[in-house]
Amino acid sequence: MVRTPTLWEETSALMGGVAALPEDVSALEELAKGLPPDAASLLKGFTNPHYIKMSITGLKIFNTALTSVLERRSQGGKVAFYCFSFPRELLDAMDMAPVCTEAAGIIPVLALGCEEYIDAPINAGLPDSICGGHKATVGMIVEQAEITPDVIINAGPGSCDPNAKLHEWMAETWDVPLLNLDAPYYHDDRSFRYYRREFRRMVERLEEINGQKLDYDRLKEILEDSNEQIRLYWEIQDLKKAKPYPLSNIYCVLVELMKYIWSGRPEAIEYFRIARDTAKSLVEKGEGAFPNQRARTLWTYSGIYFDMELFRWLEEIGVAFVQDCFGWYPDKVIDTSSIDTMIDGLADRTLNQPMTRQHKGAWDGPAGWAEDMMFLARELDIDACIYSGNLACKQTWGCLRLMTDKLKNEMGIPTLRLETDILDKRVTPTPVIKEQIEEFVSNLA
Amino acid sequence: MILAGCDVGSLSAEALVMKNGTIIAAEIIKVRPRPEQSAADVMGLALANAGLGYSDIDYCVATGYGRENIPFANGNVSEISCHGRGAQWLVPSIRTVIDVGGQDCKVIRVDEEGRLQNFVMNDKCAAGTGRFLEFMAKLLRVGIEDLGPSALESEAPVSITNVCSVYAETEVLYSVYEGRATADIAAGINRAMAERVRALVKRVGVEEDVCLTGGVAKNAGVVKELEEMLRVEPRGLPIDPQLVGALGACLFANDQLHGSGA
Amino acid sequence: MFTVGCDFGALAAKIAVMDNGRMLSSAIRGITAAPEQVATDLLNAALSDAGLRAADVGCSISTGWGRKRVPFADSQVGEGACLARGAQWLLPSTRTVIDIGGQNIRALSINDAGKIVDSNSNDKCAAGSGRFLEVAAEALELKLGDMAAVAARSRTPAKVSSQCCVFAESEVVTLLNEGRELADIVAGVHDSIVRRIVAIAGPVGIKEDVLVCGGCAKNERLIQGLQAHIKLEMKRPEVDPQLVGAIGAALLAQDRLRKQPGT
Amino acid sequence: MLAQEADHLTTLCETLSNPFVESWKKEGGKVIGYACTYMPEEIISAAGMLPFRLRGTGCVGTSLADAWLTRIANCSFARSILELALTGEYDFLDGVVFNNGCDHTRRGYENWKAQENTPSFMYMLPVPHVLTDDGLQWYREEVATFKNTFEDFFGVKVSDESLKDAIHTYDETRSLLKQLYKLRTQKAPNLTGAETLRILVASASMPRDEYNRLLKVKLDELSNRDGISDYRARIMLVGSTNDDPALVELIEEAGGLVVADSLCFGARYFWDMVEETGDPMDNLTARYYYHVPCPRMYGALKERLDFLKSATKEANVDGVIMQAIKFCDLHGVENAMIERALEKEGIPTLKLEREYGPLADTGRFRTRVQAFLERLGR
Repeated sequence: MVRTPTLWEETSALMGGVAALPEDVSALEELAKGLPPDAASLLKGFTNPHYIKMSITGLKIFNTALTSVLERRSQGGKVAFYCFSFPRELLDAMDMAPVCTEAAGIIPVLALGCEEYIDAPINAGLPDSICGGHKATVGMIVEQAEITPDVIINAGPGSCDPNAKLHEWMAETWDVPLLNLDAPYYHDDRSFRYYRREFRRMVERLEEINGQKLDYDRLKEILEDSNEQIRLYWEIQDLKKAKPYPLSNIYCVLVELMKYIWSGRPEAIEYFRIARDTAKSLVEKGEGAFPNQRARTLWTYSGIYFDMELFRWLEEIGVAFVQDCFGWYPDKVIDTSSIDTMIDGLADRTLNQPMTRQHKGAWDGPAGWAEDMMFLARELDIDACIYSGNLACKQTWGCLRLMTDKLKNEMGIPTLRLETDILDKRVTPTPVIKEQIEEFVSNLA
Repeated sequence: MILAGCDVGSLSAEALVMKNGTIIAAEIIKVRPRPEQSAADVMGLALANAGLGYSDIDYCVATGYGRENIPFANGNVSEISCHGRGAQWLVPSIRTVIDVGGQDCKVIRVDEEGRLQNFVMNDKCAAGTGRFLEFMAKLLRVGIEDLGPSALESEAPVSITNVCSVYAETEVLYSVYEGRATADIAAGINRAMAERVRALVKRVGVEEDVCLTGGVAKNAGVVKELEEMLRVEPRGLPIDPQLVGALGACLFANDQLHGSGA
Repeated sequence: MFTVGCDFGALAAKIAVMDNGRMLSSAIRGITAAPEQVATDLLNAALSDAGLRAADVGCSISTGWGRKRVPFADSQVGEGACLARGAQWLLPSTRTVIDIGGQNIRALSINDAGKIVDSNSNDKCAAGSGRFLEVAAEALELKLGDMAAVAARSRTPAKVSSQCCVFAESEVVTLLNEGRELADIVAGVHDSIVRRIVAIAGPVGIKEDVLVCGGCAKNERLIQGLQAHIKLEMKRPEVDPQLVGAIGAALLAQDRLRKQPGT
Repeated sequence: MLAQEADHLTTLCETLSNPFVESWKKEGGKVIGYACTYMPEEIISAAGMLPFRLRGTGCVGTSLADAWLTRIANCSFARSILELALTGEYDFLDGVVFNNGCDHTRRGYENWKAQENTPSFMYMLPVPHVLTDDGLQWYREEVATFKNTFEDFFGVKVSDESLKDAIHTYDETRSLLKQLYKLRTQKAPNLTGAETLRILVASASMPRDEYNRLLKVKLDELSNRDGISDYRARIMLVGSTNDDPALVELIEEAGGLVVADSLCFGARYFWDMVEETGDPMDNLTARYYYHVPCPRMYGALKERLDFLKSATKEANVDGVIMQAIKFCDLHGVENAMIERALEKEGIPTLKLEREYGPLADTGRFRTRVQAFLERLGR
């Protein structure tokens, strides 16, 4: 018997109004007024007037992505849970019902708050130092078995202990296969060859579980779409260099969401296209996405998601959220000429996913955290870094001093250290975060 | 036969004396800096009350933080077992005991004979303990026991977001300065407290009947919040809930005197 | 050109009245009423000490936890900037500021120009702040002011892990149970605070000169402990160390007046 | 005389360095620190150097380390080791080899490496996180690379013969330690869990030939000793790494005799033998790769649970205490899974979060252990 996926449906129902929204800020604000505080503040993050079209396109995906998984399942698709750092296009090509483990909880949290669910994993005996990115998902599972997977994929164990361990816990809870792709410590040819073999084995296992072979024509079709998305992504990365900053801060947040839950699908491509067009026309006019810009910031971890309004607020105080580590996808266009090039291309892409890429090996190694952040800081002409300080992230906290010293000493870029749970507003509430950012930014001058 | 239980916690110390299975005297005091002082003071009072002396005690069990340092005790048992045992003896249908003490919060599951089945105890910090309430009550210049009744009048509890007691203190302080009604602040405190307790309760789960012990059980506001959050109706106890640990110790004294039990 | 700086902290409010790089008067008060009231009283006290009227003040800047609640402030500035400005004025060679307040610890690294290049503070947990000392003093039935002197008598300080201010009490009680000397326990409490401060200050890169300020800078034992751990001299301002932020705010007010033509 | 010498085995854990290390150094010997049970010590030993397992012993606070590994997110054991490195306590090391065992140790290594004064040889030997043939091959290559780098750096050559000798010596240790473990699982064990830990810590802190010699003496002495029968319950201790006997003593003072464990300073360290016929590098790497897995090996829960369950049976365990150092998610999550599996089989468990060594809050730990023993009805 399938239980009602209440949280996802609740989210979808609550946010249902976005489906019919015109591309108009006041309509969005009007809709927000009628919603409970969490959902309202979520919508308010999307109110940059230049980007209202992009915002609404993104919101619609936000609202329907999870429930569409249920539809896919009802058509017989096997449910595959995957850690966010995975190219979901593969699962689409296999007609599976792909669920990003992190997004499965994050989306309801953003709309509904869900503190009860965030606390539930601790009640299930898990340590409270696990990541907010998983707490709500696990909570839903424990409390109401929202949806159960047929298989769980983790493409980068070793880049984050709590993450890998949580996926192991979930596989054990439901007694379903856990496919770990071992991401090696290095970032060289040998590693990529090793990882490609890992990836192939995973594809074979997925085919077994799914009861059918991967349809390569379908994969080709999907990857060609996905390639289009990558091209747009790079075009936008280039536009980001413009001053004043031509994108809305919400762009980066949605990039992650698109990648996690909708990558390669027409709506996502549409999202990137609108973003590109809007940014391009602003750059041509020499305008910024918001006025009085005073700092271009690189978020060396991720943004803070429990209150999306924060991103709009940053615009109001003139702070550009130019880039974060979790939105950094150094993806290459995949050669779709043969089965092998596609599978290898996907494997290579997976090893370059955020977090896996930066944290599987040494902090200062090739494609390590330091190299990537220094590159982005230089490339995007960054004034200051903000570390959102997700308390669960032992990896980054464990080399934060090294990282901030390097940015400070080698590039003269200061870093603000926040201590938060990026998904639990109770840990460090928004006003405290705002105060710290405000002070930090005012000291930059 | 005279049995005694002595519970020395971080905020208060309790002594309870039983004669042939009946409670004949009980006392509660605020702790002194050293547990042996607290124990001597509170047991002295209880014995005087019962018209007895130390030599009359056949067996005494100590419990609580200072349990290992009570010179006149014959044995010691953890406060976790004592609260479970004591509460279940008082109300035989009790299976879950929520004990909120001075700096610990424990959720204790017992079987039909009061034997410990499972438990959890807070470990991170003092959030969700009696000390939290004490800190807050002090700021409001009311007794801990008054936090309950005053809160019941509130219609708009203030929200307390900080988990750290010290920061929560500042939040409360400012609510006071802002002229928020004491009832609203007290209600906010009770709610914050209950939320922290609930988080712990969920870890072992609730089997009914449930009761609350420890000083916080006397705070009607917290009890009411917990009732709503957990959707259970805690059973009232026929004695002061702060005495349950000492009572449990007395019951273990009986076991130990007869060579059985913990 | 008279200016006022008001540092409205969580537990105490501080004010300084300055005249062209000279401090005319100052005042410190615990917060026991509505912030607006406390701030106004404080201003009146400081002004009357300096023989001034409110109208004489060219610019007032507030800072600190409750800075938005200071009614007479012309503008508000973050604590870090005020501490840096104040520290640099009091001791121009300052490169690191360590501020140990009632519930907050903050460390700043500043460059030759007085600009903040790095800062760090305790956000989520008040362990290691002045409050920790207070709770321990209460549990030991000692006066806060006597703590450093008691600690000075210790030869083998006890180990106190200081996970939480509130648990400080139980740790202290446990140590008493174990029969440890009072002086050793008090010394242990100090040491644990020192370790916490060092851990918060460390990430900014501690360089000389180091200026320690905030209420706890008055505690000799803490200063000695910091010196022993950091192995650098800990300097203290010649004024009350609680005033550094307020002085900095008043100086920033002065800077602001100077920038405005015609004043 | 010999018996007195053998007492070293139970006291070496109390200090970081020890007379054996000191005289080794005095004779011009080199000492190489290592951090994890995925490091094949035999290679170091075969090169004529002394492998020394990194510990936090003697650390009284972590203020210097906390500026690198933070106390709000990082493990106190890793912080303690870093503190000892920062305060110069590890200056006696000529080299250090880490594995990417967990997030905390990895970063601990990197922070150590970034300091001005470090041992001249600092090496990271990464281990795959899954157990596959391909992974074994990768690990085999990594160990070979380590061996070459190590040989080049120190100008030594580790021949197959010397490696075989070292493997033989280490296998002897392993079988001796298994005998020791047997003594502890008896109905009336000849030694406490704290003593066992002390003896195990010594193995990783002194020359191995000497250790084996003393361990035989110790085994002799222990088997002639009266068994312990005045305990309240038989406990198995699992979870985060621990080199501090005080943790076990806390449990044993409360009356819970620790008769089994699956710790990495414990059974997991010596349980599996190295095959002695065939290519020594193949044998060595296969053993270190496939030994009773640490929770950092994802997808190997079954292997770990099997080991645990059979250990509880063999030692006739009344209850299992699962501890995790704060922020140790590997063991924290693992413990949640173990709890579920064991309670299902009717084995009572106690889950504890703790800090390492000097940072521990013993009073609260003790209360919970005592209540657990009371729960066991003992």
